[in-house]
Amino acid sequence: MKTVFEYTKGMEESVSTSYCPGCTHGIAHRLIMEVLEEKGVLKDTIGIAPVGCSIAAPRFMKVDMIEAFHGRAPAVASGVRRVHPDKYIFTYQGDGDLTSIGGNEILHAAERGEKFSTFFINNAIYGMTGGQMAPTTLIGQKATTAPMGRYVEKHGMPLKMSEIIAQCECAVFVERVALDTPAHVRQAKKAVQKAFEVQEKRLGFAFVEFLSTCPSNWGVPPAKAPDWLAENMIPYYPLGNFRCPEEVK
Amino acid sequence: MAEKILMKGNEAFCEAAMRGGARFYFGYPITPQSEIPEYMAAHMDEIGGCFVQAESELGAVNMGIGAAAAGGNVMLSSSSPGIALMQEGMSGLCVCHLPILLVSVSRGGPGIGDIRPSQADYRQATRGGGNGDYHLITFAPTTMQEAVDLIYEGVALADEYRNPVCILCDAMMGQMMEAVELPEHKEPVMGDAAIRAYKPWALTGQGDRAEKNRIHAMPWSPEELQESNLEQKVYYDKAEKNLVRYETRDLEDAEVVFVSYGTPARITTEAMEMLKAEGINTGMIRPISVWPYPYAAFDEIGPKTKVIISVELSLGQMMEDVKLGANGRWPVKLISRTGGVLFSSQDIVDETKEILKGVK
Amino acid sequence: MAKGILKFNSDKCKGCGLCVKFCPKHILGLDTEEVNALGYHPVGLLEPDSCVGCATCAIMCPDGVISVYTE
Amino acid sequence: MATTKLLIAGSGGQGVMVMGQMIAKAAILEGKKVTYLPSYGPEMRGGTANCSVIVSDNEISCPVINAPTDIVVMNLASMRKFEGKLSAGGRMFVNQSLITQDSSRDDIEVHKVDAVEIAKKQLGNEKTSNMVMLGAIVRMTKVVKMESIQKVVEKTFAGKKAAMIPLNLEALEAWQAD
Repeated sequence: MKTVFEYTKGMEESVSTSYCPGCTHGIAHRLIMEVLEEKGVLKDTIGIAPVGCSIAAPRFMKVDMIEAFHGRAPAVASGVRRVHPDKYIFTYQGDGDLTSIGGNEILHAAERGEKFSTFFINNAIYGMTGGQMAPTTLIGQKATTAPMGRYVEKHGMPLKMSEIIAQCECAVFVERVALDTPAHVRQAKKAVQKAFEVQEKRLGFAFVEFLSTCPSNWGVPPAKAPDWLAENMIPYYPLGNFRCPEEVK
Repeated sequence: MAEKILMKGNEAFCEAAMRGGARFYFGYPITPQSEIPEYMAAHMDEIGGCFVQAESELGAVNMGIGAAAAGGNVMLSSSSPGIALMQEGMSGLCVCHLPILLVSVSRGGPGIGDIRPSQADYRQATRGGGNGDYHLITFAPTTMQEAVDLIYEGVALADEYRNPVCILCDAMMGQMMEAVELPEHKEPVMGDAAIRAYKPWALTGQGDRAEKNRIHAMPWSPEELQESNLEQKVYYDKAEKNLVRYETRDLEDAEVVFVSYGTPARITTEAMEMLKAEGINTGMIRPISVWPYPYAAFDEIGPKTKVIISVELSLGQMMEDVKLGANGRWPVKLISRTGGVLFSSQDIVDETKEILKGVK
Repeated sequence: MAKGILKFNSDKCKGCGLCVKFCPKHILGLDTEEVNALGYHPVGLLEPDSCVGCATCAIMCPDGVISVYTE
Repeated sequence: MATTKLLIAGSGGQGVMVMGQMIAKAAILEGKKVTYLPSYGPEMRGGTANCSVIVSDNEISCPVINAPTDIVVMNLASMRKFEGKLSAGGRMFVNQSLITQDSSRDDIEVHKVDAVEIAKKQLGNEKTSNMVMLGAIVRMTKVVKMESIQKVVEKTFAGKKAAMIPLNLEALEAWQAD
């Protein structure tokens, strides 16, 4: 019998995640841990979780981890990096955490060219606090703090974080991927691999944005959420690589 | 004995922290403590440490959390509104049980305030300025030498108590120059092996440990959070037992007992000599630890005392603790200035005489 | 064509149906008779003989329910 | 000598802080106790500047000066602000180049030092005016020994600025008492 797929040893086997059915946080978790496992560096890794649904990540990921305060994961990771120059370090952050309350921290980690990788989960809404509007919420999308839907005159346009980060010279790897189809998930894994390679080679800051689903707060059934993502998010948030150094191409 | 050298307060604070083993400093410029990040930028590298100018005080304190969680010995510093921004992290350090040395060089407030000396951050430092059930272990030195000694010791105390240790200074202490004797360099805790041995809870990557380490900013249930808080309370109880520090002076025959800390305690000392020359016997309680507060010192007050006066550069913030210490046994009065204004020893003399007129 | 064998860690299944949706052979389904430890109808393989072991289901599963082997 | 409480005041850029720091450093060389306390404003240059230096053979309780034993005023605003605080019988050093007005007190000893003029004409460098004043203070108050100040000057300008040492040493001696 040949093994085609087994769940990564980087995830706690006996623990069920706290994510809602169909939420693709679980896929992003798996991809990151799978890449670290394949590199054989799970025991040399330190992860930093955000505030939001994935504050619970340290309970699911089998690496040393700390929960950072809302938005501060890049600052916390910068501190960890100073003490441990040789470890694998990543932050895992949602869109409220990273683009709103932590906008400054992520921007300056990118500016400094911090040698860690940030995995940014963009699902266009606040999850844990209950469906409030995020800076990434789409025009027309309803949120509990935008009951009539987001509109430009009142709320402005959604933030395109990958494009912003790509403006920072020292953010050498920036890519937007999606978790809505098997093909996109495979591409996403490649981006995660490259992000860690950039870190390994100390080339600069690496940033991967995952377009991810939130069926509960979008108000769509779990199995329909990938379609909602494809129809609504990808047109505004185009997939692709924004920056990639020669060394990892 | 080591040579005594003349140093500016802010620079002496840095030397003391580095000699005490601090190797990671994260800061943001703010008057009157900007010499601290400047000194660290110039000298941390020389001893194999690390300085980062953060994007804000929020960034600085959270970098501090990261480095402390990773097992590094961290120093942070700022001044009043900057310390206010850092409170998120202070509360965070406490829930995570992480050690850090904080030097708070206070200026006038509230708000952006004034850049001149003040003690208006007394509550911020002694009550825990952030949210939740926690304390900072806080010392308030009076001379440069005392500041140096407390900072040097503070690095290790933070580790021992798994809690931030705050050194509360007024802006005068940061800016003035005085001779200090600097202590010897301690061996810093650096590198995987040392960190794993000394701080088994730290994040180093799992390595050969049987289990991964997790540091929780958000325990998962009320019960878990309560357990975490009670775990920290064991340290707080120990601090209340072992870290109460104060100095008393001439309490036995004192008609008036002053309670004062920091630079104002020095001004009060001069006022005491002036009052003595006019035939008024005064004594002083000088808290060195302001949390835990030396309430027991008040039991040493003699039978002749008519009144206790809290002398502070804030509107009676410490007087609340003085009243708890006095516990109704004596009337408690206040001599204060606020907003960065200073009193002179003559002011204290005049106001003390005025207070005495109203006390039987 | 290789024959696929799926193993399910059914107690972790949240019944989201992403595996069902993306299975190229359309041979997975939620077992509406069963309720697992988490309170969901777990996924099951409806036509074991048709599975080719492509692992698409496992790749799309957010909860690590499915392991895939070939004979 | 028991205790000298010296207040030096002027505007930013006149070398007020440097004078105070040099006296403090010289006092340390002599094994004396010293405190140096700057008063500072938000501006980098200009504005008012003053510092308090206490030199004593005994421990110094209070670094804040109530009544100075000596004051140095480098501009008129400083004289107006601080001459009233000087202890009776105290000394006031007046920067005569910028202050032509007389003191309003008759119970103090006034020394007029034409610091800027001396620096310009005698030394050919206006920037040494604070060193001219420093020399005058040290000579008249004997708060520290002239040799100690000379040592501090040599140490301060050591290295890249060593060429400045002779000029500054000369400036210390440039003022002649009336």
